[in-house]
Amino acid sequence: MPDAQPAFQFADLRQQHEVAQLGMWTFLATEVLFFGGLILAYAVYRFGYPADFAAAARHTNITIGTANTAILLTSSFLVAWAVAAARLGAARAAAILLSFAALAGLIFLVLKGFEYREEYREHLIPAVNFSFPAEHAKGAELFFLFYFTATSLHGLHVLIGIVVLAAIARAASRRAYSARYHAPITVAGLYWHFVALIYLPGRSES
Amino acid sequence: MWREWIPFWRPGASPHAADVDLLFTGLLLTSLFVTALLFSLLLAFAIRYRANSDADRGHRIRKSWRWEIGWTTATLVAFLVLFAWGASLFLDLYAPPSDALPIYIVAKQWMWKAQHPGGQREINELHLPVHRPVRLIMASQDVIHSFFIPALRLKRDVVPGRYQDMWFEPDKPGIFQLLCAEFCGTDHSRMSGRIVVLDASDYEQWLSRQDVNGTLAAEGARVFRALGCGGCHSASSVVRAPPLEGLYGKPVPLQDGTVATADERYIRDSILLPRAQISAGYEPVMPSFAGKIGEDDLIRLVAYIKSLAEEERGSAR
Amino acid sequence: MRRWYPPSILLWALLGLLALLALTVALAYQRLGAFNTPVALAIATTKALLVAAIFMELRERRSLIIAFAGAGFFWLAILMWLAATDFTTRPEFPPRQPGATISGAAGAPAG
Amino acid sequence: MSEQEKNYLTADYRLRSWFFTTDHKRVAILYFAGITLFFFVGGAAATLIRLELATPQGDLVTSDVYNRLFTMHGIVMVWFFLIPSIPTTLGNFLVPLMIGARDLAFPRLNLTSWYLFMGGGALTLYAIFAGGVDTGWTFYTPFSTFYSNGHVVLAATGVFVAGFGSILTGLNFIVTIHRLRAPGLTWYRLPIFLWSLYATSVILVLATPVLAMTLLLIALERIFGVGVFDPRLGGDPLLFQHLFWFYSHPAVYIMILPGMGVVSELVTCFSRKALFGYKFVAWCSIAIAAIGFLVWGHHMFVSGQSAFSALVFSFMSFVVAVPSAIKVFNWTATLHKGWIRFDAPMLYALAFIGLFTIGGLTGLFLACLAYDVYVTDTYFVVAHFHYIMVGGMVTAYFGGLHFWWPKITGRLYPEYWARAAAILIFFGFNMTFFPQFMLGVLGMPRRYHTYWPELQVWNVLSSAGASILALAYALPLFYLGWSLFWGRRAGPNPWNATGLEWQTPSPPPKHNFKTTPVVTRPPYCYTPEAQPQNA
Repeated sequence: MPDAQPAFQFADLRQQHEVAQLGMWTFLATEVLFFGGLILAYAVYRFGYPADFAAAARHTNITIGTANTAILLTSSFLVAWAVAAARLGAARAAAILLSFAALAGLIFLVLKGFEYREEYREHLIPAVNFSFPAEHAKGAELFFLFYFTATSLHGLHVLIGIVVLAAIARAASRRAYSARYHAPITVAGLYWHFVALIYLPGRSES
Repeated sequence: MWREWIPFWRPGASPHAADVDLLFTGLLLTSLFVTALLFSLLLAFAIRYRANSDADRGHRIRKSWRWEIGWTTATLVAFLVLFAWGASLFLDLYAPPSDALPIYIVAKQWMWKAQHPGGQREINELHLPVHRPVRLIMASQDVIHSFFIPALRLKRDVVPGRYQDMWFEPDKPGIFQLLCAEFCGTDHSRMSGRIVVLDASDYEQWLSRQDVNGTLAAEGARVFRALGCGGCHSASSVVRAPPLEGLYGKPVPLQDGTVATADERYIRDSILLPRAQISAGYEPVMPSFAGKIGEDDLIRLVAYIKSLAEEERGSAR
Repeated sequence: MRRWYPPSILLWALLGLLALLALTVALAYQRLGAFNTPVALAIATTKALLVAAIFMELRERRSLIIAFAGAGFFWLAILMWLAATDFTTRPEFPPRQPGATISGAAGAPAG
Repeated sequence: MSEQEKNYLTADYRLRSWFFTTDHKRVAILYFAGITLFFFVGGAAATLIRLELATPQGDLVTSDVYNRLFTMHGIVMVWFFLIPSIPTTLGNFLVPLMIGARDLAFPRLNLTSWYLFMGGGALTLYAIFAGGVDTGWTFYTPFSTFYSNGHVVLAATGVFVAGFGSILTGLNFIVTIHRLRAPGLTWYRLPIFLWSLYATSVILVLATPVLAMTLLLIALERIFGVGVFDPRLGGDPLLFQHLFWFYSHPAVYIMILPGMGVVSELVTCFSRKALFGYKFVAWCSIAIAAIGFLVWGHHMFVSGQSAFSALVFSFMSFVVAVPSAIKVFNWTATLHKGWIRFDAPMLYALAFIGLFTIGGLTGLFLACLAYDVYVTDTYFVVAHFHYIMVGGMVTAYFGGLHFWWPKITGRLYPEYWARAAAILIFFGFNMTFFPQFMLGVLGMPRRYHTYWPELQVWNVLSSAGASILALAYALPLFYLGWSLFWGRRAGPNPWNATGLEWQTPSPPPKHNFKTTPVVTRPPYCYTPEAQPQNA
């Protein structure tokens, strides 16, 4: 295996790795504020319509939600493990772990799909077929608006994560990474952990 | 008057306008002082220290922090004074006198509609008595507008879905411009009108000359009947609903233990979103009238419910 | 083949996270009234901190990275705080609903 | 031409070598082409606006067309000229050169930013030419979501896409400045230009995503008719304003901070003196970026936000003015006992200080609650922010462009033409925008198609100034273009300036430096003996 060379703008691999890490952390800060706009809007209306929001939240599926949280956490764990393995030079092991993590992401999306279907049947999708007891309709519609916007944006993040993890798993299985150079695994890992992390407070609310 | 010779000075028409003009003068003098100081320094340095002059460049300032702290403190103090001045004047706008004459304004693309308590209505005009505090209660039927009277140095956005207040006391008779200051669509720049400030006697005359279909409250009473509100809100009805007599201005204990004040906003919200604030001891049975009633009729209803309180107070006396 | 089974700290973190998740679910069926929201949010924050500190290896990072990780949340706090100065002090902000009494739900205003 | 002598411009002539380049210098040139195009599109709209306002009746175009014109002017100028201008052209070109690096940290990401920017720009231009948008650049709800008959969603998508370009640029700069500095280049040895670009990048990265989400919510509300901000459906239109200004006020600092950085370079170079109070100026950039996030509510003093909130935001707005004032004092003090030369870039720098001072001081009028109630949403505001953005930012941009023109192109621009243009821009600008302060104090609301006849004097003055300004802005296009082919060749350091970018040939070779430079001195070690060579 040829020894990895740093890209031309870097002095050495260490610098390249640090740059990649810092870049991903900066990107994650951006992501926090991207969801931040949504969080503020949600918080404002939750403050405005507490009873409606509580009534609406009871219509979300706790079982699937909990299962999905567990799946994302486990998958996040698998990626952390893969990073540890890659650091020891166990590229094949890392590839397997990353594949399982991506698979977990896929299961998450499928379950989410079931949850959406159930909500569609209960007429809970604003602008499509929303109907709710008049008493709480106004706030509940806002609740579901934010619920669907947030979860579908999160789903999009998961989807991107799956593609990235799969691509990196493939590269790892072809021995593209070594104990010296495995920055893509670490960086993709950071993204994936963030996708799991941002799901947590959302879940505790509903 | 000397002010007529200042090309950017528009005469004001209320005590508040005079205060704002004084504030403007303060801001202007501060700015002129800073600008003059800075520009003369720039000019002096540019000339004295141009590259081919042989001015003395020795003994430069080495330690800069004294200067830095000096001008930082000076600007901060000056700014705080300006902040406090502007803020105190601004807070006055939030304290209307209790005897202010209430007038209702409805904004829509692209006109201003005004309704006086006596039932007089006008469009793009507003007649007011001089030396009497006036309180405008404003609502918008579509987008955000902004009620702007340059001569009073006042404006306030009129936001759909709620009442916005503004109060002032014109102190000279005359005709003043009314403008819309928040972009509201095609004819934004033509959404203008006149504020006509009249002497007390002229104002009374003007009021009596108007074609009135009963007072605003009387019109409200008609709306009240047309919508069948009395079916529940009357002493004889089967359904038990809170009585509206004497309601306005009183504290209302709510079901959740909090207390609301029955002001225009509360009455409006209770008509549109009846289940939001339930009076203690009553069932939440009232249907919402959102979408079934326009801002004009709402204003009439609110005026009617207010009038019930005044009758009550009158009879108690 | 080198040893590549999971570092124990990762395993412990995962177990901790799943335990906290179970706690969240249990809490959802409890009626703690006004405390429900803060407790749930506290648990969620703990979980997030666990993920950040252990899975994302923040505890091993230099202060620069930690500052970057915190910056996003700090600015989010600014957004929430200054917007709250308006919404919590505006008299006419959307009808304050009397929460619990209508539906018996736990819905204390949190803002 | 031997391999060593090739520079970044001559390295490869094929078209694809431009459109697929990852060289930060070439990306800077691509951006330069893009923003110049948008500058003249936005400028054309401005010209029509001023033509229309020469008469009070509104007789040149209809109100609907007029509303579309100022919306297009605002959207194009704010998002496709002012925000990208200095960071993506001068910044892209200079950041690696100034820190002694071979490129930015993420060269491919840099090219991606440009494609996002141009893609967003294309969408927006399409929205404009397919019928336009009539909401104003602020997209206020519920007008934009339920009442506007323009292409709101399309334009918002364009801005959304371009926004991701800005985020990536900011990210690239932050990481590059942190990690790719040459040996010995500590933070306090960085040129102020880099400090201010760093502060700008922080805003780009942390504020732009909020705008993205806000535009997404607007699009949702408009497409699906749901009530995110619509009061009829339970929403609150003021929430939109909070979210919008959380981005759009800091965006003003995105526009002015890089300008302040450029001016710091120019003032020191042309007074042959170190910057007075370097650390204060450096930290003031950071302070402006940070405090700039706490003041957004001053756009909403009359909108119906709570009085308490207005007090907080007014107070913060006065506080954020302090670091700006400190900077102005420091630039002035830098002139003291210097050897001041008046080359074109310095003329721009002095104009910047003057115009920015006026813009900043009138900002105090607007931060002041009771007075803001009178002049907000009038031409006073229009004049104020044009003094900051055009008088400040655009002036600094032109100054920087002239200053680094020899480095970018390897040619000297014709000095006398450049000075004439600088002076003409200064007078044209003041004549255009000073009368607008008068209009504001007389109560003329902004975005007005028609106005009352008493105001015509000021409007005609302003329009006359605008025609001078338009001419003055077109001048550099000609003489700078001329210099590309017939200008004198520049040496590596025609201004005899300090700074690493001047230690490599002009134009720089593909990877900037033959050997990585080592820094041993603070910035701005100017000596009076070493005068510019092209004197």
